[in-house]
Amino acid sequence: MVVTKKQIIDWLDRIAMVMKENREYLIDLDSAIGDADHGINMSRGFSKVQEKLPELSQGDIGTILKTTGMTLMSSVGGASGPLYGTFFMRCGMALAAKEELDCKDVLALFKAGSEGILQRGKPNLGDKTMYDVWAPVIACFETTSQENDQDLAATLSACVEEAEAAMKATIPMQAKKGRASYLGERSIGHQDPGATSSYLILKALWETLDA
Amino acid sequence: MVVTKKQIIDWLDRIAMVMKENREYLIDLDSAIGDADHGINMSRGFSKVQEKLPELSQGDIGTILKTTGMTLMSSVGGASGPLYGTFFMRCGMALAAKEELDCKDVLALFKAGSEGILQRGKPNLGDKTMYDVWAPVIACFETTSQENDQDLAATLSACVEEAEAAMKATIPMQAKKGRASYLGERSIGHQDPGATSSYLILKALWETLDA
Amino acid sequence: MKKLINDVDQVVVEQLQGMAAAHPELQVNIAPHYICRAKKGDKVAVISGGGSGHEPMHGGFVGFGMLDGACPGEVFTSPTPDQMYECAKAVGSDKGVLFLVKNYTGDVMNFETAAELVAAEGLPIQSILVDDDVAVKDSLYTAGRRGVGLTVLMEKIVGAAAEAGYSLQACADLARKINLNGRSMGMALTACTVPAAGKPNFELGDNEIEIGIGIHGEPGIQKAAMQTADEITETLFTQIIEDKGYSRTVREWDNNSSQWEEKKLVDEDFAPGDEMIAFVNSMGGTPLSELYTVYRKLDQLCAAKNIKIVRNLIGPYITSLEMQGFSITLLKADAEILKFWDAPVNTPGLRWGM
Amino acid sequence: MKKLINDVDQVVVEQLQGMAAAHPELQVNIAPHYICRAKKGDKVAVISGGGSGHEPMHGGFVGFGMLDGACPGEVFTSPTPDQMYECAKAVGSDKGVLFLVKNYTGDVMNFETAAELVAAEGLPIQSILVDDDVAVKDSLYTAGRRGVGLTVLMEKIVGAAAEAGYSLQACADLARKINLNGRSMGMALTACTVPAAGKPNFELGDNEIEIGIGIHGEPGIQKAAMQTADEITETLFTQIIEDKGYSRTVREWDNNSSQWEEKKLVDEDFAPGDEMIAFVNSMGGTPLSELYTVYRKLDQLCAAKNIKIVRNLIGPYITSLEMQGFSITLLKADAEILKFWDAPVNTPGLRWGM
Ligand SMILES: Nc1ncnc2c1ncn2[C@@H]1O[C@H](COP(=O)(O)OP(=O)(O)O)[C@@H](O)[C@H]1O
Ligand SMILES: Nc1ncnc2c1ncn2[C@@H]1O[C@H](COP(=O)(O)OP(=O)(O)O)[C@@H](O)[C@H]1O
Ligand SMILES: [Mg+2]
Ligand SMILES: [Mg+2]
Ligand SMILES: [Mg+2]
Ligand SMILES: [Mg+2]
Repeated sequence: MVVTKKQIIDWLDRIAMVMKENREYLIDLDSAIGDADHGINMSRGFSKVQEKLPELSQGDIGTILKTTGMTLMSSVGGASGPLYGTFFMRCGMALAAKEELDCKDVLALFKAGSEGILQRGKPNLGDKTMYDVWAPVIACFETTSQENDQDLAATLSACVEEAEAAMKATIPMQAKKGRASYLGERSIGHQDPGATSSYLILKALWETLDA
Repeated sequence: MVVTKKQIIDWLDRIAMVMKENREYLIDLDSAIGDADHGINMSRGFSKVQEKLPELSQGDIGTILKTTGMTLMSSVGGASGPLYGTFFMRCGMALAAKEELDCKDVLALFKAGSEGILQRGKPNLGDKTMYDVWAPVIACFETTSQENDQDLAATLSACVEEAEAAMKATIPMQAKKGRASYLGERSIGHQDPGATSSYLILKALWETLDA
Repeated sequence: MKKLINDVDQVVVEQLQGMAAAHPELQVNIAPHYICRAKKGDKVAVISGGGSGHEPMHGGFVGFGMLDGACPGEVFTSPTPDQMYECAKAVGSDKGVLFLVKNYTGDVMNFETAAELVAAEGLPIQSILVDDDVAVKDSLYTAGRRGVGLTVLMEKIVGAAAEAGYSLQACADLARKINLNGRSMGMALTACTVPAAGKPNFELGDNEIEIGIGIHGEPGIQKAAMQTADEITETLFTQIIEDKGYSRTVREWDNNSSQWEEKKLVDEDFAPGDEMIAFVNSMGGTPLSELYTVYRKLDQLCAAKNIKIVRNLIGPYITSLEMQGFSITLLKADAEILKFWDAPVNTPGLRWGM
Repeated sequence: MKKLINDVDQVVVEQLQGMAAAHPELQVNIAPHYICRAKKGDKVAVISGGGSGHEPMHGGFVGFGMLDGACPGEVFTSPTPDQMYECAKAVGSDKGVLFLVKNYTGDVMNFETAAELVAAEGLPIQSILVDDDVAVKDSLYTAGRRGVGLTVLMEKIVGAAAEAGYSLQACADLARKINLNGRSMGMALTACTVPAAGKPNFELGDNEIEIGIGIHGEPGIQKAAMQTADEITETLFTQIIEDKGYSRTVREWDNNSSQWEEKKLVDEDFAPGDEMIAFVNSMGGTPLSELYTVYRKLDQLCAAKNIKIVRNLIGPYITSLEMQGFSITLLKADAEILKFWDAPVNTPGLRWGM
């Protein structure tokens, strides 16, 4: 199983749909420990990406992902704008000129993106951010892909489960980065909005490939 | 039956108490068709009068009522301040140097006061104001006092009933004067706050004498 | 009711104490309540006043180029005659005293009484009514149009004229001209709560607004379903622009005969080509950002009618406690009006040119 | 949700269009959003920005003596790097560009990206953080103190210094000094509603308030029972005045090495005898009258601590949509700060001396 360029486009398209569907949900999560805009930011940003997909389909996967990052960077705003912007720009840079991706490429994609988040936001593990999803997902990807002979379907399926658990694991954490950190202990008991959107992004890839 | 100076003092004292008791009620009435301050204005004004009563007890009835009027004038504000201020100032001027009042004096008191309201506010009968209480009360006073041989108790008792009816008769009226007039037809169906405070003032006199 | 207050009976006094602390250049008198300039000028003294709850009006407009004195009543309650009388004595010279009075029964009666007291003191006095609220349609069956947004513009312009040495008569004439050339209308998204009353004066549903609101928390002329900012702006604009020939009888003091004279005054209509000062005012709880949304549409509507906005003022200047809502005021402006609008002003609430 | 808007997705654009209509002396750019002066000056260009919903900040502070440009994000959402980049190109000269950035993760990351873009363009760039909110106690376990009320004072003072010909370095030094000498704290009586969210961000009971609120509608540090204005004022004052030696590590751009440099900066304490600029700010829905009640108490509290308020600013300048509440900012002021505070300023939101 490989990921085609068409599937990357479908993935981005699906993320836009998923962010629209989960707009209120993400707003509610961000209301509890932030400023209630994460759902708005994400759906605005990925709508913009969606608008660009037709013209994007010419380029290679690297270009598609880099443009996605730049589009997010200039349309999302807030903390998640530069973070997801950097995530996708780094993905694009890691996959320059590719027309399809194998299992190792997908790992490279996640690793580059996650590294981007780390550099921009300087989160530590357990700070209750989106990074608390990507770090365990990458670890899971490495283990599972080895165990399953680089079988992308099996690997991704395991990663989605891992991501869901990681997302839920942000609930008991006390936020130390971003807006939620101002709440101190009051941030405990709420799921991190950015971790949730990261989970949704990963799940959208799995759903795209599974369809 | 005559009205002594002590009873005039007691009347003013009782009005202060009554306005405090009816503060919320008058606020509610003024909320419906005005600006919700009539109860506040009246209880503020008569509290001030009440404070002055000890020193006032030296003067004659005319002086007491004139000072009451001036105190109301400088403490009530709003429409009712100049109206009740003038009312009591005129009462005082009509009863200059009196130490007690007979039935005719009380009629003179109401007539002078009501005339003061008429000159300041220029209300017409049926405009839904306090004047809609005083005009019928004076007519009633004239008739009843004649029919009852200037018996003050009987006359006042009839006047209180008349005043209550007159106050209620403001309900179906459309306001043409004061703040309530802005509401046009929406003022219909609500009892006029100023008519209500006028009724309470009259009733307080009756209760004072009856006590 | 949640408010930043200490004692419902002390709100006005404590606000005045805050003003005194913040603006030492003003003189704040507590008994009776008035705010005035520290120094009496050799000029016409312009004094206004009214119920509290409309801040910065009037106290915040005391200072160079605007008011000489302001008399705040209790919240939404007209001030009493002794306030205006004492204030006039504090700032009035033989150049005379001009009262600018918003047309409410209570204000009119209290200012009239005060004018009589000032006249008895031997000071030349004049009193001009502001009645610009087109939401009130006739003056025969009501207490007449209310004084609303135009008051702010009048205080600025007439204050500048007095500063420039205009006589009492000339100031009064200018104020009257402004009143006949300016019209306003307001609306509310929410009610407001008079501290001493403790609860809002009227109820508005989640989808309801009040059109034709006054500035005292009273219900408006008409409830309506919630609409877009553009629709509401168009409603108010249309009512203002189409209001023609309003006529009323006012009482002005005659210093020769020492008595009140009745005058019939008729509004001057607006017409295409007119130059206007446009004033978009917050009722207190509506943030500036929403006023700009309104101004955007107002600008388009004026352009479509060939009405030229030559100056504007946008912000909370004549408020109704924490009420959410806004009003629009349009004042047809000639060279005299514009000159005094542009003149320097330095008050806590309005400042430019110095 | 009742607001004077047309379309939740268009609120920022329509407000900008309103600004453009009302203030032709400003240049309002729609794609990407920024507001700047019509003419590029031969001086350091001071640019700020942040989420919308805090009006008049920042767009209303563009003009002579204050900002050269402002970049509004969506409501309560940081602007994107392209906005600051384009704005800097519009107003920046070789005298350099100074970003004044409120310390929020989003703002910091977006402005850092923009600074890198501007530097790549060859313009000298500097970026100074404002983090004055003492409600946030440590910078180790949080994103650090937030930028709140002090931002307004910084924009005024640094804007005046830039106008007076200060170099980029001198402007940055002055901004840093202001940040180390100014502290704020805020509270809310009510929540506010982001238009696109459609409902308030948190719930407050009839007898509850939030202490230590930020300016983005997020809940505060602590819920408390409703108290008097005096009590609340004292709580905020005490927290501000007793906050000592806050330390943080900031990143500033080094134009020589073309990279970010970390700097450890430590607040200067307040002490008896200090002269202060006191700023009492409305969160948007709190009317001016209540701010004066607060100021009254603040003045007493300062006097009791022998702290001298030498200037004050009272009103809605850095707001949180229609939220009711207020913040207090105290800035220790030396001669340099006072000189630039007093300097003429002419913007839609702040004006004096001209
Ligand atoms: N320093 C950081 N590093 C990584 N992720 C962060 C950081 N700060 C915030 N985030 C993520 O960003 C999310 C918030 O995004 P969003 O609500 O769009 O922006 P904002 O907080 O500016 O309103 C948080 O839920 C968190 O996952
Ligand atoms: N022109 C008038 N003549 C007589 N009474 C009037 C007139 N205008 C108002 N009133 C009376 O005053 C009352 C309102 O008083 P109040 O609420 O204290 O003053 P305001 O209307 O200024 O708030 C009305 O209910 C009415 O009875
Ligand atoms: Mg957020
Ligand atoms: Mg009333
Ligand atoms: Mg009243
Ligand atoms: Mg945000």
